[in-house]
Amino acid sequence: MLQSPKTRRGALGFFSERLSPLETQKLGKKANLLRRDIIRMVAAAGSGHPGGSLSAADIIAALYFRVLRQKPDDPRWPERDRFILSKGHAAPALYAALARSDFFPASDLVNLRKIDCHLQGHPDMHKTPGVEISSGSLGQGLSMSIGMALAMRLDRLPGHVYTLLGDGESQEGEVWEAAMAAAHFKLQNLTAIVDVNGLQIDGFTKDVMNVEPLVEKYTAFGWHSRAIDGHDMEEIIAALEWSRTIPGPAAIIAKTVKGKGVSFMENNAGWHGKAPSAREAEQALAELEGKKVPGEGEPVGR
Amino acid sequence: MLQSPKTRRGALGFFSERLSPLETQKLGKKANLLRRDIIRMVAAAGSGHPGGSLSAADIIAALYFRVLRQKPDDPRWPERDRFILSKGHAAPALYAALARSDFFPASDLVNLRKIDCHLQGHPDMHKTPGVEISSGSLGQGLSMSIGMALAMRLDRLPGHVYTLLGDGESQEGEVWEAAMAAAHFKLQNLTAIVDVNGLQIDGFTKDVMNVEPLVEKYTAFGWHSRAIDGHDMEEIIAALEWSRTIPGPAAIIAKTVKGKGVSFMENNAGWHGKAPSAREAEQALAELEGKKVPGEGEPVGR
Amino acid sequence: MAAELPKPRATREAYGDALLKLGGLHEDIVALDADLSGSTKSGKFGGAFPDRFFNVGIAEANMMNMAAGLAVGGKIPYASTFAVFATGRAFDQVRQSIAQPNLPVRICASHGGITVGEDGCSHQSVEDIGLMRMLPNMRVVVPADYNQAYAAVMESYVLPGPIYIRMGRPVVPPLYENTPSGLGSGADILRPGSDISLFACGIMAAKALAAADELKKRDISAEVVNISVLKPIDEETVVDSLSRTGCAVTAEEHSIIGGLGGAISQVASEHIPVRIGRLGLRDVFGKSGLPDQLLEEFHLTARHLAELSGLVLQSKGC
Amino acid sequence: MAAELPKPRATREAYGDALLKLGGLHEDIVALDADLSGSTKSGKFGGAFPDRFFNVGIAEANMMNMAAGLAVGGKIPYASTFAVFATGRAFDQVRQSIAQPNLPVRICASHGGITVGEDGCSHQSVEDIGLMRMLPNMRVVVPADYNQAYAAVMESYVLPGPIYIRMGRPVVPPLYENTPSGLGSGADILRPGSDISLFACGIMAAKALAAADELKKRDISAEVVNISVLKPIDEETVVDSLSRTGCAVTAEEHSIIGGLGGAISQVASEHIPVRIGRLGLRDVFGKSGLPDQLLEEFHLTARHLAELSGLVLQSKGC
Ligand SMILES: Cc1ncc(C[n+]2csc(CCOP(=O)(O)OP(=O)(O)O)c2C)c(N)n1
Ligand SMILES: Cc1ncc(C[n+]2csc(CCOP(=O)(O)OP(=O)(O)O)c2C)c(N)n1
Ligand SMILES: [Mg+2]
Ligand SMILES: [Mg+2]
Repeated sequence: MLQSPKTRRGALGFFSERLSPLETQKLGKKANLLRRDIIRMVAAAGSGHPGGSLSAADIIAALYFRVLRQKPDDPRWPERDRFILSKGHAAPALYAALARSDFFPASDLVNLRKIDCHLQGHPDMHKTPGVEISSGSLGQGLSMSIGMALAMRLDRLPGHVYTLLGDGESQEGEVWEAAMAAAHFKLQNLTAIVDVNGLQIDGFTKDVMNVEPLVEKYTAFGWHSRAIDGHDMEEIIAALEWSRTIPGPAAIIAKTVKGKGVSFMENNAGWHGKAPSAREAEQALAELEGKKVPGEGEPVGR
Repeated sequence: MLQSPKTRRGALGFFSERLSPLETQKLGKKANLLRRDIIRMVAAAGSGHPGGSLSAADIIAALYFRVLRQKPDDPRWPERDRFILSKGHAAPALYAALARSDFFPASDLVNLRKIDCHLQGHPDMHKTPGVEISSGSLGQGLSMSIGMALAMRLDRLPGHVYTLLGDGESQEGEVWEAAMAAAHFKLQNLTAIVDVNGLQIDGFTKDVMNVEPLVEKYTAFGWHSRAIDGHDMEEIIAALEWSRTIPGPAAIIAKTVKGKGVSFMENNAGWHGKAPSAREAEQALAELEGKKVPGEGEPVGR
Repeated sequence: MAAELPKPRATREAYGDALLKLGGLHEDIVALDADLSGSTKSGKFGGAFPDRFFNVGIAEANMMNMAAGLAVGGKIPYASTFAVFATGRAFDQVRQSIAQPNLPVRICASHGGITVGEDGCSHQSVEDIGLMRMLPNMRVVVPADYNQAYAAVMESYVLPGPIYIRMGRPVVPPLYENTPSGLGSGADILRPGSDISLFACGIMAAKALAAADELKKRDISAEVVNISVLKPIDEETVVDSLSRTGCAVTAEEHSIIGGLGGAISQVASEHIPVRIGRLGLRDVFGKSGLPDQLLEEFHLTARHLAELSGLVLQSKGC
Repeated sequence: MAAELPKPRATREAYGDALLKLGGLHEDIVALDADLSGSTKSGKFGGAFPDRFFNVGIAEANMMNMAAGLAVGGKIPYASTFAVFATGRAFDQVRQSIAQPNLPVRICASHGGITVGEDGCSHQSVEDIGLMRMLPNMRVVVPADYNQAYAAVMESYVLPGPIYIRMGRPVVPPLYENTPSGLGSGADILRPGSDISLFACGIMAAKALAAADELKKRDISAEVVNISVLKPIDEETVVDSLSRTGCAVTAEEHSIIGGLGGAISQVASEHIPVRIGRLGLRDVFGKSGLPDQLLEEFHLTARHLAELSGLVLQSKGC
């Protein structure tokens, strides 16, 4: 799956060489931090979506702590890369990444979903710094990403648009309208990442409404598309870099585990949209702490 | 493309052997009759959609005059096959086929689109005998066909559902929701036929919003799918028979010519939704008459 | 009556229970959901009658058209998802393939209104009643409690044409002691009065009773009418009430545009022009918060209803 | 004024012309269409500015969300298709991604109403105004003739937030001699009067003038108000007119539910309860026929407007 360091260079030449083991480890720690934030946030809120936030944590960590060129003190910097969370219910993962990138204080996180907190149940572009678009109604993010990518192309801006979708979300027809259009418009500055955790609300995606084979679907819709392990940081980074080198839209089909990192949440549809109790949160955090490098503090920002 | 007579037998065993040359010719004449009806109807109405009606004439003739088991005097006969015109603007082709199958008098045809005539601009299931569902808003027919096919399966009815879509229509995301669902529900009694005339309203489909490769798309969505020449009666019949033998939904990607049979309408987006003038209609009819076997009268019904 | 009342339950629970019951009674019932069968409670039917239950995944448009196709095929389809998606995501499908051909599809949506709570504005439906009211042939029903919701669903089986029934997420206090045999005309005078009519639907019906209590303390006699069928609305009962009271306030967990307030305003200005105050979302979207916080924030309380009633009464007859 | 008036033209032509003009003036304008650029006339812009024109094919949902994305990217997007699809097929997209985030997307739809003609009910939009009125932040505009439509489109460039402008298919007689500089408050008193207010929008504005002529013969003084901005509606002008006349009839090429009739009923019953008759589609779908036949069939003529006015006047003050 991994290509040689030379070909893995990003299209714009600013990617570093192949990830060093240290860098890989550092990103893994960031992902772990996001996971712990997610558990704390959702537990404090008493509602929310842990499963799909945890499955996306590695991908989002890779983006926010390695790939995306952004300026947290200038969230609307025109040259920035854009990240679009089409599966808006994974907002906790996004909010944690934004807070840990200094878009806003990490102390806000525990006010998730509370009345008058800017951290809405689903992302609101006008309330939370760093949120590029509002989402929550599934199936709309890729289409909006096309609009953004076209605007950037018209303005000759260098940024790249990365859009994260769910596998259940891929049942929405609008996703395929967008897939068709992105290929038709030859959008070189657009990458779709599908978080294939195999679950949606009502059960396993293959039982509810099978979306596979996704690689073949994207290929038939005119995309370059490849499958990765969505929890392998090297593969994630390599794929994100690869996608920038493609002369058209690129799809990364990331196999993940829903609830990843918390044993009792893993692969369990019941944890799609349910908050852990205080005791469950404690257990989850203990499990995640265990995975932390001993002695590591709680870093804030990059 | 053609298979041996043995394997071409329909799933339920009621298809006749390989088309004889005489039968092929007879069906060709029926298609020609539909084309002449279409021209007369649209010219009389002063508006309507000749291009996509003409491209579908051979497919619809094959269905109505050979494949569909229906009882014109009992349009709601439970055991019947269903034909769903998802691309509802091709209503003239459907109406002509229904009239020529004796669902209603052929003399009604010239009242197409006239106020108080049952022949609405787009098919209305409550107004016109033989029209199975109302359509006109593109992209909805395949989903409705799934519902019908499921109802028939629940009731153990033997009928088969044939649904005709446009290639432009295939840009609607709902078509892909339906494609995904039909495969998931393993609908053996459903066939989709795509009238790939390469044109939509604003121009060539490949320029406006490329839908190809359709065979690969349907395959990636879990269908059995094959391409045919949508004006070759033998290929059409063979494909329609083949589709009934498939243990799941089958897609027939029919390459056609928009406006087929009328030289000045062929391959011309301008004739998507425009009525010919009296003079143009005369020329069109003369061309179509020329293709008629000399001496043939105007047969009514099968 | 309060003492014997059953415990608070959500109207969506009634949907699940009634649908399960109906499924056992009628072979021709089928149900569909779009990956929310746990929330809408259609899953109860799905568990009992898996062959007649179709989960289409996250594809609301396809679901509505499949329901249409099933109806054409002789079935009585019950289709459910969240109200915001049932009405908005699939509006054209409902319009063209259900309402226009007048097919007996029952759209039983859950999570109407802002009491959806923490999920926020994207999931809070405050236009669904208005959207469905605009469709010819569509019957629009908003039950006020579990028992009424149960009755609405049971009754829906025998009614002709398409029906929209709006269910809610949170438990609501009971209003009807027993399960009524049906919704009748859809306009129940819960308490007669002479100074002002309070027309309410859904969770606001109970609050209207509480508001009437408050008003009574100020010697104002409020008539409380639970409008459970918003379309076709029982014009006679509405007009009669208005002719007795001479003014009204409407209350709904919905935009003040196009829903109950819109319906009553239209009836009044056509037949009996009197002053109408409309309580509801004042042309804004919802937000995240606890249901009760949101009801307070958006003024959907008995207190606000009583306040608005006072204002309307002041200008009555002006 | 009739003598100098320009020749009848369709409002959709004005869209094409104004958009072309705007495109030359402003680099940040982009336009989108869904395979109807010839009918909506957005193709004129597309021909002149191909780099800024995006035909998405038959995919209205994708178009609206792409427009949202372009707006987030700093563009001013104009998105067009038929009114029935612009509003109904993509309602959730418009709601969640345009109206809620308050983005400056201009939805300029053609083929509003039944004058679509022979295509029949599936293509005749009689709910679009109601649908768009339900959305917070959305400005809803229905121009009455070519000149007003041109002004509406030109003006839209500088206005904040999302806008829906409804254009029509057939040519309509001119109402405004010159192109106004903008729509102003969106409520133009075309003719003052004292007995009844006729509020009309779109093609019905001209018919309201004709109805006023007819009523004048019967010594009835009708005030004719062209409501071009249905949201936010100019409440002051409406209330002033009603306070002068004491009753009204509304006229629109739209359902009598939720559109202009709904808007005026709500204003009246809130501020100045008077009797309102509503002329429009009486909760039915359209059908195939010639535009003028359909206008007659569905009672959208000056004659019917005058008749209804007479009935409303009879019961005025009852
Ligand atoms: C249009 C729409 N329909 C339904 C929902 C309700 N909903 C929220 S999350 C979800 C399941 C999503 O599954 P998937 O995309 O696989 O997300 P993940 O597993 O990553 O959490 C559903 C149905 C929604 N938000 N939007
Ligand atoms: C949802 C929807 N959007 C737009 C239209 C308008 N429309 C009617 S026909 C047509 C083009 C259809 O092209 P295609 O499907 O290729 O049909 P064909 O070429 O066979 O006529 C369009 C855009 C419609 N009827 N429905
Ligand atoms: Mg998933
Ligand atoms: Mg075509």
